[in-house]
Amino acid sequence: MRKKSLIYSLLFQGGILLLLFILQFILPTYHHSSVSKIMVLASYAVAYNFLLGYTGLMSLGHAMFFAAGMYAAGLGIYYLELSALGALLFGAAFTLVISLLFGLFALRTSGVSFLIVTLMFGQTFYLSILYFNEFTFGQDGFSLAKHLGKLVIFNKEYLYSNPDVRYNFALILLTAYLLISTLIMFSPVGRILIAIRENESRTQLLGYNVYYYKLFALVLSGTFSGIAGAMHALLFTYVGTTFAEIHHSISPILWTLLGGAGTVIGPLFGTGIMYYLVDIISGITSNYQLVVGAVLILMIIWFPMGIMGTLRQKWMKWLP
Amino acid sequence: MSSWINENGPLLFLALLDGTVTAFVLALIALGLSLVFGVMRIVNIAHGEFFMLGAVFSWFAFDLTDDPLWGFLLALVLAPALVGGIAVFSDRFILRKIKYHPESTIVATIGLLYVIQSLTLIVFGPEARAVEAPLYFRIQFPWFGYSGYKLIVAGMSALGLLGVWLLMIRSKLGLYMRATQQDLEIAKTYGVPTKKIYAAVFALGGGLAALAGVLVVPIRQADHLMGLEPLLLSFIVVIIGGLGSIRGTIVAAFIIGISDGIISVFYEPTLAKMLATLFVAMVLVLKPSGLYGEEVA
Amino acid sequence: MVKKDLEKVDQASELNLSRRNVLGAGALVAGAGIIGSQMIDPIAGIAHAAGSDAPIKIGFQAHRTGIGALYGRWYERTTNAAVKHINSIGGIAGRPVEIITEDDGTDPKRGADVVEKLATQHKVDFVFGTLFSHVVMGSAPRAGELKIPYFVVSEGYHVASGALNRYVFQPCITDVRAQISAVSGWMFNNLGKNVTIIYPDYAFGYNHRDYASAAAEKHGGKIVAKIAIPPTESSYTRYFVKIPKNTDVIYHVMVGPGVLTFVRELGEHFGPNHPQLFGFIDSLEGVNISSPGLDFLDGSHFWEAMPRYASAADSAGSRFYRNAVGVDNSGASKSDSKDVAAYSHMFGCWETLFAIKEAVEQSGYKSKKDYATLIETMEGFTGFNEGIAHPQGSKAFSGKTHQCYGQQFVSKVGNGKLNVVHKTSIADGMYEPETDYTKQSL
Amino acid sequence: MDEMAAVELLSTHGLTRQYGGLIAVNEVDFKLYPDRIHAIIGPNGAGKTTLVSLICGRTAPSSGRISFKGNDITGLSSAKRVQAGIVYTFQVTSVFSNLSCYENVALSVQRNLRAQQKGTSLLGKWNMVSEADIEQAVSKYLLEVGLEGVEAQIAGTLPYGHQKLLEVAMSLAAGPKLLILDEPTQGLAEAEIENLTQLIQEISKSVNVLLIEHNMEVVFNLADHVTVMDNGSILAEGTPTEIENNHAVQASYLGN
Repeated sequence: MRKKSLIYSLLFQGGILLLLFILQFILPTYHHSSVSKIMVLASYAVAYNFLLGYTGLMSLGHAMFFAAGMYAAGLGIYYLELSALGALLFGAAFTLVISLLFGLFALRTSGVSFLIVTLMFGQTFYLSILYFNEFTFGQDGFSLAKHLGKLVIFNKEYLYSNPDVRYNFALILLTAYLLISTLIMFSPVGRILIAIRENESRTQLLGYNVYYYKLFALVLSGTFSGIAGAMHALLFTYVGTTFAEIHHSISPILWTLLGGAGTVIGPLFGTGIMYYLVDIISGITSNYQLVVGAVLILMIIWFPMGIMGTLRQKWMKWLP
Repeated sequence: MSSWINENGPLLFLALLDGTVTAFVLALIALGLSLVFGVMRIVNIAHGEFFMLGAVFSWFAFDLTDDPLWGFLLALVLAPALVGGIAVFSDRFILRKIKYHPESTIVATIGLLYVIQSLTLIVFGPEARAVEAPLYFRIQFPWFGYSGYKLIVAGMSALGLLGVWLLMIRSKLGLYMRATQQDLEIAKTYGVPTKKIYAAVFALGGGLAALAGVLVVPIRQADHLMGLEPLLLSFIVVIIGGLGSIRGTIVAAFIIGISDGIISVFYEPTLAKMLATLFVAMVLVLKPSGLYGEEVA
Repeated sequence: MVKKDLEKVDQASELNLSRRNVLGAGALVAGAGIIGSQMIDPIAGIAHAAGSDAPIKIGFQAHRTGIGALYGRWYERTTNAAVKHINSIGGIAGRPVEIITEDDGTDPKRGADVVEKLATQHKVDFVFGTLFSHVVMGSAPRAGELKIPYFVVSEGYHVASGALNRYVFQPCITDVRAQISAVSGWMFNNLGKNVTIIYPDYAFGYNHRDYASAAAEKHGGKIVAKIAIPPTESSYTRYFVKIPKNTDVIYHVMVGPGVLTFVRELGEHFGPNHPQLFGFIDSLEGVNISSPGLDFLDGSHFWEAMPRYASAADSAGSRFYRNAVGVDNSGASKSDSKDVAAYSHMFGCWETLFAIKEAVEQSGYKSKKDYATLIETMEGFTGFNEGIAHPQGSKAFSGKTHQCYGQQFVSKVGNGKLNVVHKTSIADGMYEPETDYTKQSL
Repeated sequence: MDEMAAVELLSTHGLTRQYGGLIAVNEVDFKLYPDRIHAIIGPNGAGKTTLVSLICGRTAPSSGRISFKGNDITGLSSAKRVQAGIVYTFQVTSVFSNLSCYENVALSVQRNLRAQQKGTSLLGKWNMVSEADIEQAVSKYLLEVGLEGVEAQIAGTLPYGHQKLLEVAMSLAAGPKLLILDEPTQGLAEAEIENLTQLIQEISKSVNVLLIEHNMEVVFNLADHVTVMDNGSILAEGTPTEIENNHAVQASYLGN
């Protein structure tokens, strides 16, 4: 019966990804590029959800990982003249280290303390980017446009910021993340992570060393967030502290909860809806933060399971 | 040695002086956060916004009366009351609905933070608005001068802290609060109206932050973004002091206030903030119970 | 356009010659003529959009929320006033101007989205109006990728430094480097040689630190201390003890809500006998000079890009502008005397729109396909003349750096207002260009 | 002594646990021998549950040692002890109430299966146990406790009695050497108790059982050996009959 739901959910996600693939040929320019941005941010949310949704750990410092990946990639390109791929790997490696170190400390705490520790580490990271501004270009950040090489496909050159390159790279990233999380969630490890979310001490008393599994989840989530950050740097050619600020740690919480924490595909919906909500609102009123705030509150009161969470509960029992 | 004193004596003196003032205000703000956590077991991310509202209200009071002293007194009474009202409202219609679940509460209060901030932007506008101090004089030390009002702020914060302490040990409310903090279930069985207590505590917490806002606004003007900084600082304080412990909170406020003063006088201020946040993270990791107060999890 | 018509005529005549049908030829020529005069392009319908009455759309990237909101509000008012005037005098190239405003929350990531949205969804002809330099840094790459002209009003050194791209212009507000080079000479020569500089701890502040130091060498002055203050700071007393005893002048530039506190605490620290003060008005944009606690500034000097307080010396253009944007003689909103303008920055919006007008009209810009000519035309500009279009004063413009250089003012605070005591020449601010955007491909 | 130690399955030496002033478990030397059902009885607050919590590692001792199969396990984490074969079944059922019964048992099964194939291969280490094996084992254990066919049901929706059985199934699936049952019959109806008693009898054939029980009838039906605790220390030990006739015990506890 697990096999059945695995197939179902792979089909379901495959369908959505296929839809996204087709969309790129139909979408008007603006939405074409919005959707590529949404897919990168959604990948970040998927990575975040891995921790919040499946392991039950809420972090208020994930911008640290996103920014770590972004800055590693960006500064790598700027100073070390890394290739795009090199930068991506460098970003991944760097966040892997960061999240491992972070996890070793932070996971000694849990619940509210964990939340605040993540907040504090995130803030420290943000401040250190400002502090070492000689090297990081501080608050202004920097543009990679001039330093980034070109992508060569069948000896044809493309800019990474080329709309089609951007769209499809984003799509590949998202696909990889969705696939990986689905497979993990259907593997024994995924079962244990969910058990930890449901009842940590009981899981421990089933003979699992909970700490290691939490560390695994955190490192995976952190590293994936970092890769998303690095990808963002490549495709959108700007690196700045705005991606290390606390707001950028709050966003994935919002996206994940709205889409449905603990559903693989949920964060994609959450991100898409929120992105367009802000986009439309900011056209109407100057005050989209008001809406974001209101959505957060209403959601947590009336809609704690989010969109896909509710769907799963009602109809799509097999949804991972 | 003596040369060092001659050179850095004034700096040290100022660091201590400034640090002490900061510490008192910080203690007042952090105490609100600490009470809320201690009794209700929740972290209120919107706490800094309550502080901001206090400052903003006192600008309106100043604008209304057009007299520093009367405006100040009016704000002193009104701001905490209004903010307390807002707190009660959000307790009743948000926190109670989500049963004070720790994580949900954090999300909800983040939402509250955004809402309060944007509404303030709409009503109050984006600029920083100055409020005249109720009474203002300058104290001349051999090396430099200092604001007399800052000392008054420290004094009044001290009174505020004393007031809370008396409330806790003398009043029935205080008794109830301590009972609820000890053990919610037992408190219930002994007929403590915990729902009311929760509302009261949340209002008290918000009120204290607002009070701090009123006191501080004449030495640093009011603007709609002023909430985040004190929020982070009082986090730091409350954690180092031990979540939920009043004594710890006050002690920690002094440690942070003065050390921040000293580090940023003798070294880089950004560095000071970096170290402070890192330090807090480490305290939480290595000594989760803080200086005083009980384990969190 | 005209050229095309001629071609058509030629084709037409060849055609009819081959047919030997003069009458038909006449008809065709006439026809071609008519077609031409109606400016309909039979090959591609592009010219439809650029029909004589279709408005020129200008996207305005506004800081309505976030830390830039105070400036943003005045930028918006100025922009609307400018557009009102431009339309009243027949628009741009006979076409009405339509402004489409999007809030970017003073956030670089939102900024890039906004540029995208304005360009590709609202299909604006140009994007303009960005102030905060980190937002410019975040948005400019997008403009470059979308190949849409992007006119900023930021006074940052990012354009002239070459950090951005060929589509980004700062045609009507002098960059901070030039401002500093222009006025610090006066400071060293009139206020004192030993200067302590107090600046915000990020890029904008570093520009002040670095170029003031450079100017010090030039004018035989000395920077005796450099004190950086983090933007989040809310109390400054502790920094003042670091000011050396031998300081003649305190050079201060602060941005954000802290400024009033900064000044008040400076007063408390020094009391009556204090060093000279030389500040950048950025600190007090939108702030009433006679706010509580600012009396300490009496007798101190400020850089102004455009005098906040009206005076007899003001040019006609300057008066016209002040009235058009609804600012009274003391630099506050006519409707609300508490609402003080960002007077030393907002003129940039007004002037930039006129610069766009000039560029469009000179290049014969009709639609997006004419971007290249428009950009080249603007790069051909050497300056703008003082007048209603440029009330702040005449400017030199460098096509290489995409940056303009204008006169600056030094004002002294006296009886609750700012009085101009010195006016720099444009040359005072000029420096050797460090980049050449014209070498970049379009 | 050493021979003795050899035959003991589990023993504690001067095991003590203090909560502030209160001494829940006081210098207890407890011995448990294989191949029999051992019961611990005693009034509320006698320290029974604290003792077993110490044994299965849920709480750390203030002092004293615990050894299992001859080696010291005092320092081991609760997880490690489960892996060693000390499995605890909760007094108040604590199944994963939001997960299906299948998942509940599978969680326990997969660890055990993995443990068996551990080291066999890298995959083994990456606990790649085939889902087929898991499914097979799960239904086996559910059958064993008489819960066949509940796989798909959400554990929280089972009747209380069945949740207790599910709990037992999870414990069995963990492959215990020593199964600790804390108040298994608590809150069960007569019929259910009857049924559970038989189940325990059944289990005890292959697994050593340590039983904490209030219900004397159950104790005297099942237990081969009984330890009586009072105020944190052992009051008496012996066969059920010996205990019944022990005056001290009667005085302090059986009371009638």
